[in-house]
Amino acid sequence: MANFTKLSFKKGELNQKLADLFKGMMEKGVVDALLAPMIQPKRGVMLTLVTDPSLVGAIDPFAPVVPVNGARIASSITGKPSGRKTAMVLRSCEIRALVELCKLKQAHLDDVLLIGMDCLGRYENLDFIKLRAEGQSSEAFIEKALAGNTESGGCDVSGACKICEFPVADNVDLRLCIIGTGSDALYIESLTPKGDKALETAGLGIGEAPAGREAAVQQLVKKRKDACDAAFAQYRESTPSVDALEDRLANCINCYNCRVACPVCYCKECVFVTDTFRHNGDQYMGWADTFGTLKMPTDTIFYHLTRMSHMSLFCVGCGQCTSACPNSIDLMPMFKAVAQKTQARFDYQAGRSHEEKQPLTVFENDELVEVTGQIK
Amino acid sequence: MELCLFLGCNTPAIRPDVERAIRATMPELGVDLADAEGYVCCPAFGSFPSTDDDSYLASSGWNLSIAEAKGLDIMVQCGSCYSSLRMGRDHLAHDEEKLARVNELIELTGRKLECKTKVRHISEILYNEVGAEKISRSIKKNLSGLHGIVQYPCHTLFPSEIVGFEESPREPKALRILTEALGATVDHYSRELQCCGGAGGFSKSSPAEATEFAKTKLDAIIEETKADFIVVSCITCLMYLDNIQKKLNEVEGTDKYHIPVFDYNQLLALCMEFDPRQVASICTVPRNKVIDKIMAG
Amino acid sequence: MDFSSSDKDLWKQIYNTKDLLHCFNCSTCLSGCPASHGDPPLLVRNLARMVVYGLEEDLLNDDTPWACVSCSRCEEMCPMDVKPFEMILAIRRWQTLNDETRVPTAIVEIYKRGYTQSVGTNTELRKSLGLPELQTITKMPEMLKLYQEMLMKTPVVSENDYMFNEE
Amino acid sequence: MSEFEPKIVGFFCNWCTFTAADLAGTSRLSYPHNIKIIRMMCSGMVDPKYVIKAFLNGADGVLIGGCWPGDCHYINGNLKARRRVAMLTEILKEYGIDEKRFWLRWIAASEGTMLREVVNEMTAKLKELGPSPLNRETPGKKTPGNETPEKVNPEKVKMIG
Amino acid sequence: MAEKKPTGTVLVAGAGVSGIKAAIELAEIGYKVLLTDASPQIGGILAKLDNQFPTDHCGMCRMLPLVGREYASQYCMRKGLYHENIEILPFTELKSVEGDAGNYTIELLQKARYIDTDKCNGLGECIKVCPVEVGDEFNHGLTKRKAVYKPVPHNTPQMLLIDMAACTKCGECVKVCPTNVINLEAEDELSTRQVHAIILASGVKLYNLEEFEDAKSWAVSPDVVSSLAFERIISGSGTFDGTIKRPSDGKAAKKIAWIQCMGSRNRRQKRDYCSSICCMFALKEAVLAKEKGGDDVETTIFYMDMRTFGKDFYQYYEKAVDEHGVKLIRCRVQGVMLNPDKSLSMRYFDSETQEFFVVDYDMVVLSTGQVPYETHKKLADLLHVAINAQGLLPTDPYEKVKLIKPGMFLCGSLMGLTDLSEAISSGIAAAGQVSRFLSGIDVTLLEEEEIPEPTAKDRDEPLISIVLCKCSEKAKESSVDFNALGAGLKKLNSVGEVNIIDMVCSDEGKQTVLDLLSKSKCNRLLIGACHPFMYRKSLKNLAKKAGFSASLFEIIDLSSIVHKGFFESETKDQTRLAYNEIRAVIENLKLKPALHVETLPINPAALVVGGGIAGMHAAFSLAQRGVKVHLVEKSDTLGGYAGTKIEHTIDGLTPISMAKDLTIKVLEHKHITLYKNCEVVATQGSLGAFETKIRDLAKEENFYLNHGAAIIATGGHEGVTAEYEYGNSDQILTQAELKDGLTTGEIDVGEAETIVMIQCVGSRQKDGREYCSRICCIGAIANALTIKEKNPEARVFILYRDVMTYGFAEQYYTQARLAGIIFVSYSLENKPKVELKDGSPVITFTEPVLNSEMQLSPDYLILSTGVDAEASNRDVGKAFSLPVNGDGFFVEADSKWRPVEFLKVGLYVAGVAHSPMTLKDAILQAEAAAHKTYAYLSGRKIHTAHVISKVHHAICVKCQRCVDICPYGARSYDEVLDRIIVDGATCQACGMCGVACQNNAAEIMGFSDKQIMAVIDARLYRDPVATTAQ
Repeated sequence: MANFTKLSFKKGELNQKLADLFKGMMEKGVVDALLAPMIQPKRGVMLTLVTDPSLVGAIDPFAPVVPVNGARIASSITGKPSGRKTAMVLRSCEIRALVELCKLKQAHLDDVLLIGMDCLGRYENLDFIKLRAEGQSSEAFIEKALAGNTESGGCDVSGACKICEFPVADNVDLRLCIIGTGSDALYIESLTPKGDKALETAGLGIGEAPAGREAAVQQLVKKRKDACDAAFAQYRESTPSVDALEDRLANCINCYNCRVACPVCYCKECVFVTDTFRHNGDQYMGWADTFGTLKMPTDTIFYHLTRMSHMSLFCVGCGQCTSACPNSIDLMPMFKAVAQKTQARFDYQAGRSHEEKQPLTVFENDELVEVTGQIK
Repeated sequence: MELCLFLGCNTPAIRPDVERAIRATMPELGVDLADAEGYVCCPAFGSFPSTDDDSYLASSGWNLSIAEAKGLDIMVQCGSCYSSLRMGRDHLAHDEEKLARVNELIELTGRKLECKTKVRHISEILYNEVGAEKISRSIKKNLSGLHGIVQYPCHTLFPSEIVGFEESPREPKALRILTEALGATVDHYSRELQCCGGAGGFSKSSPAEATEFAKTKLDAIIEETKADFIVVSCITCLMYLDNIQKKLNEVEGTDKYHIPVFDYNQLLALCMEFDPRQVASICTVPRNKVIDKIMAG
Repeated sequence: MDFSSSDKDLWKQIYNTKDLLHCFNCSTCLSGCPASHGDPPLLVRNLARMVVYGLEEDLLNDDTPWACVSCSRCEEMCPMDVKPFEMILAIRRWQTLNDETRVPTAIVEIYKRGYTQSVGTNTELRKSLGLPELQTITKMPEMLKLYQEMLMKTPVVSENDYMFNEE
Repeated sequence: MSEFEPKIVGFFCNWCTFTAADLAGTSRLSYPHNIKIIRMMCSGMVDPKYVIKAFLNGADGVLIGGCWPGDCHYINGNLKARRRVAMLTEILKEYGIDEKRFWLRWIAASEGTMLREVVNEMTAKLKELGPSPLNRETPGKKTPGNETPEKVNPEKVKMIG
Repeated sequence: MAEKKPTGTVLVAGAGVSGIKAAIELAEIGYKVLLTDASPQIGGILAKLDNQFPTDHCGMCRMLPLVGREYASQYCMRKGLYHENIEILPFTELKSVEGDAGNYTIELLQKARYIDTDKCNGLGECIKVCPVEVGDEFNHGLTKRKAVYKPVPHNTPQMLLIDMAACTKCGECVKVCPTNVINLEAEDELSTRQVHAIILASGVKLYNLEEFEDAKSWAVSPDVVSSLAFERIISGSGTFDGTIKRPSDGKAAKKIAWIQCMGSRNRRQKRDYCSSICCMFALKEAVLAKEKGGDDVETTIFYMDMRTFGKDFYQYYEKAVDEHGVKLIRCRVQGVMLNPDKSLSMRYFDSETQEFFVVDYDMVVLSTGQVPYETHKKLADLLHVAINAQGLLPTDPYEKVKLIKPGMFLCGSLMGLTDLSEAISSGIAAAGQVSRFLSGIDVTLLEEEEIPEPTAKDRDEPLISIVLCKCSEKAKESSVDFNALGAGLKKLNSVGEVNIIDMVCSDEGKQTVLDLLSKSKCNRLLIGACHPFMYRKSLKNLAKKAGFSASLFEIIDLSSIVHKGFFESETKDQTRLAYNEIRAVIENLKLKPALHVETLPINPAALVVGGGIAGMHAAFSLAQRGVKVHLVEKSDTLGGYAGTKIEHTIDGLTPISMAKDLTIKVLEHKHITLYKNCEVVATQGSLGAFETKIRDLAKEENFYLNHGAAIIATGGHEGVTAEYEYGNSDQILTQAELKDGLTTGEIDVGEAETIVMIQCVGSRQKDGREYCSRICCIGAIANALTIKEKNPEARVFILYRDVMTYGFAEQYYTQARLAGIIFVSYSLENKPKVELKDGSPVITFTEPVLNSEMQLSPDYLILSTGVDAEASNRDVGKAFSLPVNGDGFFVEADSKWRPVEFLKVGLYVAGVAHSPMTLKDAILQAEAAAHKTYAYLSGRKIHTAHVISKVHHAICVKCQRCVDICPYGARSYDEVLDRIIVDGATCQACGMCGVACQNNAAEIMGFSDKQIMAVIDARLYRDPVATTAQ
């Protein structure tokens, strides 16, 4: 059943409206703190944790940029819960990652009012700053993007966003809807009792769903899906083999930025930077012996394949890995493609639900018989 | 040794050539035979044994006492006579009351029964008393080159503790060994231990089934063996297996069933060169092939 | 069928022996029984059960006991030593005792000539085979008399003497 | 010119397949030397890293041998292994490492014969497939690590007994 | 000085599973064990079985000790048993026993093998040349063997011997023997030994087709085999490589029939008992036949009663029938007839259709049972005791494993007819009885050789000392050039020295090594020798003495390089193969961390939950051995169900008075503290250091108990039902109510005409108790007999599904029939119907023999409602975090091999808490559980293993995947410390955590990624033989 609150705004006042909304929420004690993308004094937009209601003015959630996947931030705030009620405004990719982190006990949502926002994509960090400098506002982007065009000034949203089937976030208490709501209104949808209570305390009434929304969302999702299939087809075209994989990773320098940026690579310290991978001279020589040559630094492909075996089941395809690579290796398609396969094998989908158990933590006596193909 | 020959009814009445064979061969092997004058029905299981103890045991007693009077054990060829007498004796030997009662009943004959007399089957005598080896020594002709199969009389097997004399009632071998002693090759076949189907009420109450029963046996013999003949040591088996083949051929409309059937003593007699016309003359399935072969050999 | 109507002590009349009670219906007796091929089949196990239950009616009207070939195979095979053949004879006796039509004609013949068929009368044939004259009881009238006199003292014959006396 | 001899790395559970290998050995069921056995305490102990490494080091095939379901010395390690193998296969496939090169098999301690069959079967299959794309050996090249130790004069080595 | 007390020495006669288990248990607590077996090998029947239900596979290794496991064999039990405290004497017979309790002089006759197995390399050159061929008894004559042969073809090391009966003394073997260890003139050796206690475990004879008359009607074809022979046919190591072919012509067998009760339940053949094991055996084989032979294999079992009485048996039975489609026919068949096409024809009668069927099978398997008595008579004479009325050895009425003669015990099938799990429990129980007995006399335990761990040098650069034993050089196949090998290895980085010597295993050899190493500069040691598992521990101690840390030491099996088929290559260049093998080990050794065994702090007190007979027995058994016991009982009386409700049992036991005596013993014992009206709330800790929160229900307050281990013996009670109008008429009672009524006289059956009993009420069905309660059939019979005593005229009907009078209880079934009690079977699909006609029950059912509807209007209707688990089990389970199954009984570690243990070390189960069982079995389990407990609380040092998992807290993110994945619950997250904790005793180093943890914060010490990856490297250094085809 629909459970929407309409928030109309005049052109240029969207952020203001949202600021008022959260100010109110904090003052009415719905939450003690707010985590949301905020415009930074100098440049750019970053997730910011606000505990003083008077300082929520800089909020700009729809800014098309995600410098860091918010799941990591949410995890650092709630990993050891503070006990303070916090509202968090995040995007689908961040929330899906967050769901996985919860299963891995790296985050706890008990004190969190989780607010998802419709996402039309993000620009790479530097592109975004450039566009901002050129004066592009979030509202302008929304309008453009809803019209189906994200390209501007030679920049476009990241490849990951183009093929993301989840413009709308699930597993949230509240949703900030801008897709199919008309250009002058934002809708807040409540999906949980927690959400209902929040709206109620915030003194917001309850109304019907915006007429065009469902259709609009579906249409967008379809578009993204098609794009995704196309991209994969094209990608698999290009990377069918070990050789192609090696080409792709040829420039990897083992900086591990990709795993640092990855929201579901939750290890404190990657195994590849532990002693396990600190080798002796004679070992290097041994490897060189084996094939006669040895590319340095070693363990690049080893690292990426291992990382896949670790996180492909949790991968939410946010594309931060690609963004993070200093040598512009487009890792996202690799991982997302594999993730699609591995997750499908267990009929699992990262971030779909808190209830789904992570595939490698459970097992059945008489499953996957095809693996060995043996009957006693 | 001397034994009292109990002939029963079928042998003297229908297959006297078997009686002839017995009377001819046994003395040759050192077994002299005395007759049981005035003996009566064994009695057949379908008669007194099925009505009451008194009449059953009295009849057994009647017969036993004849031999006992002569101080001889009884030798029987007919399977059911053997088993009826032997069981009757068994009852009397183990139940003094019954024995006393029987003595009351047979008193009028002036005979008295102490159950000293034993009841023995002819093949047991041949097997244990005479022995295969003596038999092969005493024959002039032999069955070499001939294949046979043996038909064990159920009455000499079960229940082993009363009528049995084989080491294992489930794997009898006396008749086989005796037949091999005559130089024949005895073939094994799957239905060897299956009943001939001839006995008792069965063949009367369900003739069709009884015939079928014999058929499976004969088919197995034909299919699995090179049998030139069937050896039996029970008159019922002899008559039934011999007669049924003709009947089967009629029913089936074939002539595939023509394996001659001999009582063991008939073969023995032939090997001792007694006149076939005397010792092996009565039969439905012609025996000449086998007989000629023996005579020639 | 209601057991209250059945006679719980019937087995004592018919086959009063602990052997019968040993039976646990394992069916061993059935599988090798020649007469079980008959129509109707002789089902020893079922008979034993009927005796134990005391199903008088059914037992009395059952012909199958008379189909037994008396091979005693069941006796040999029975793992519980129930002595099924003995039981069959016992049932036959109980039937004859309670139903004169069950009296086997064979015993009349035996009464009359000592055997179920005429023995030793085929003198010619026997001669041709070189066989001696056979001293059968048929040929010894006074002996036969004694035999008959003896049989008259036994229950079934005396009970049904009319079958034997009329000429 | 010798025929291609695939290299198979076998990660064998100590309680079943490793014993079966012994058994096959002692029962003189010789099998191809292609298999390079590495003893694991349990098939569930085989980390994806190991498999990946084996392939990267030029193994043409990897065989994991575990206990039959319900039979694991460690209750259910084999079942966990099975899931992991399923996952890893998907990854390897994506990168042109044919799933026919990566086997998990249940082989009980008493099934030395079966082990031999499996190894033979796998060897044959790999010969069909040819060398793994990651097996970059240049034939004939001498490898310092590995030439047969040349005959030496006993004096050079301390000898006792 | 006072003379040293003798070391407690125990003879275990019989090395089947129960014997082996008893031996291991005693050896583990430090007694010396002589383990003899009359046959040339150990393992008993089990050596022949690759598969046991319910897992359908082996799992034999699960009976090995769990703590300090490196020192017990780490190897498959099929390869043999290696324990320093166990002296194994196969092919040895017990000839005489003299002396009295605690001091026996025994004579052992060791039969000549004609081969010195210590020196024999087991490769069987002799076998190749031996001209004599005879049937191989191991494969039941399905295969042939030579006069010189391997008793168990798949054992390593091989223990060859010569069958003198068959040997022609041609001497060929002597000529070819490379180690010349064959002496055809060898003679049996008679030796005299002193032992303090004796356990008899020689098992019973098995029914065989050759010997027994009633089998002869089946012996018509080689395709009729015994169930044990069938095991060999389907065995992977067996006759046809595990595929099912019929012996006569090797054709695939597609239709197979099993015949139950061969040689059992046969009064005529004087065997009026049930062999207990055959039904499950047949079910298992039928299932296996389908699994191995494919779905088109048809399996049929001809049976009388499907006696699936054990724990989880019934589920297995359901699975076999429902999932695998095993066909069951209730009919005993006289014999089988051979058809011309070799198929086997069987004729059976089908009661439902009242028709005969003739079916042809490819194979017929005779479920041949056990044949007691003969063995028992012989033993009884040997021990100077008289066999009891049942023809068995005279034992204590309540304690099956305790002979009436002090210091003598028995276990396994000798007790009666046992299945695997009972054999194992009895083995443990017997060991327990022995240790109880020995603790009362003046003997000591073997001193654990304590060699101080030298200070670890793993921080130094690894420098490896290599010692190679060149004895294998002598082997004919050997082409290893040790000089070359040594030189090659010497060149390797971090190899300090290479020494080549002869016969390391010999004492001189060891001394030489010791001298060498004491001088060595190296910090790691690699020894190359043969069959290392045989003397791993002695070499380890040697290394320690020489100052090498035990964990920085490796042994490599050189013989395998020389001998094993799978190392063979075209080049036959063993030197290179050896070099590569050793190099791989070196790579591993280089990276090995120095590990240390921890000595666990052990609180020598036990907690026993439940004051029933099992609980009290366990408590007393422990207290007797000086262990402090806390006995917690939730009611205010001791005795439990049996001890308060059952006056007497059919086999003459009197539980109530027995419980009274036991209660007094328990109350009086200074080591036992009793807590009535108390129940367990929660517990934490691990082996040696548990702390359990107890709730005093009376005082309504909590307190804590500290203990080193715990035994769960919470028992059970009679089941309840609403079926069959129960509760709606005072003529409808449960068996227990009837038993009470009969004893108190409240129920008078004097006038009763008809009494009907219904078995399996609410039992053995999916939506009810999915198990057999084991005691109801015997209980019903007992009651029925009492009724018959009081009123012989009464007609008693027992409506049953399968009469579960297994083992010698069969005699009660027979006895009942003799008393005129009438048994009528019904099927689950067609249960009897009960309705009330003016208050009285009327029962309608189908009589299966005559296949007709029958009706009874009894004076009493008695329901056998089975045994229910205590409801509190679930809470107790939660408190100890122990698994409880769907029926509310506790789930043991392994139904066959670890029947009284839980996966978590230090916790044990006994009695009905485990599953419904008879009083004797409950006491047996209690004894076993007590012993497992004692083994840890006896005061000897308990070390953790070297190889266990560790946590690198610095990089651990506490995602707790390791906690979830650990099969033993050895890992937990401590919120206070905010850390992952590892219970060193419980951890079995299976490595699950290591894999689950993605950055190796969880790691198996000694099995680190670094090591394994180094080995992978070594393994894949290019092998010149393998070159890519052009």
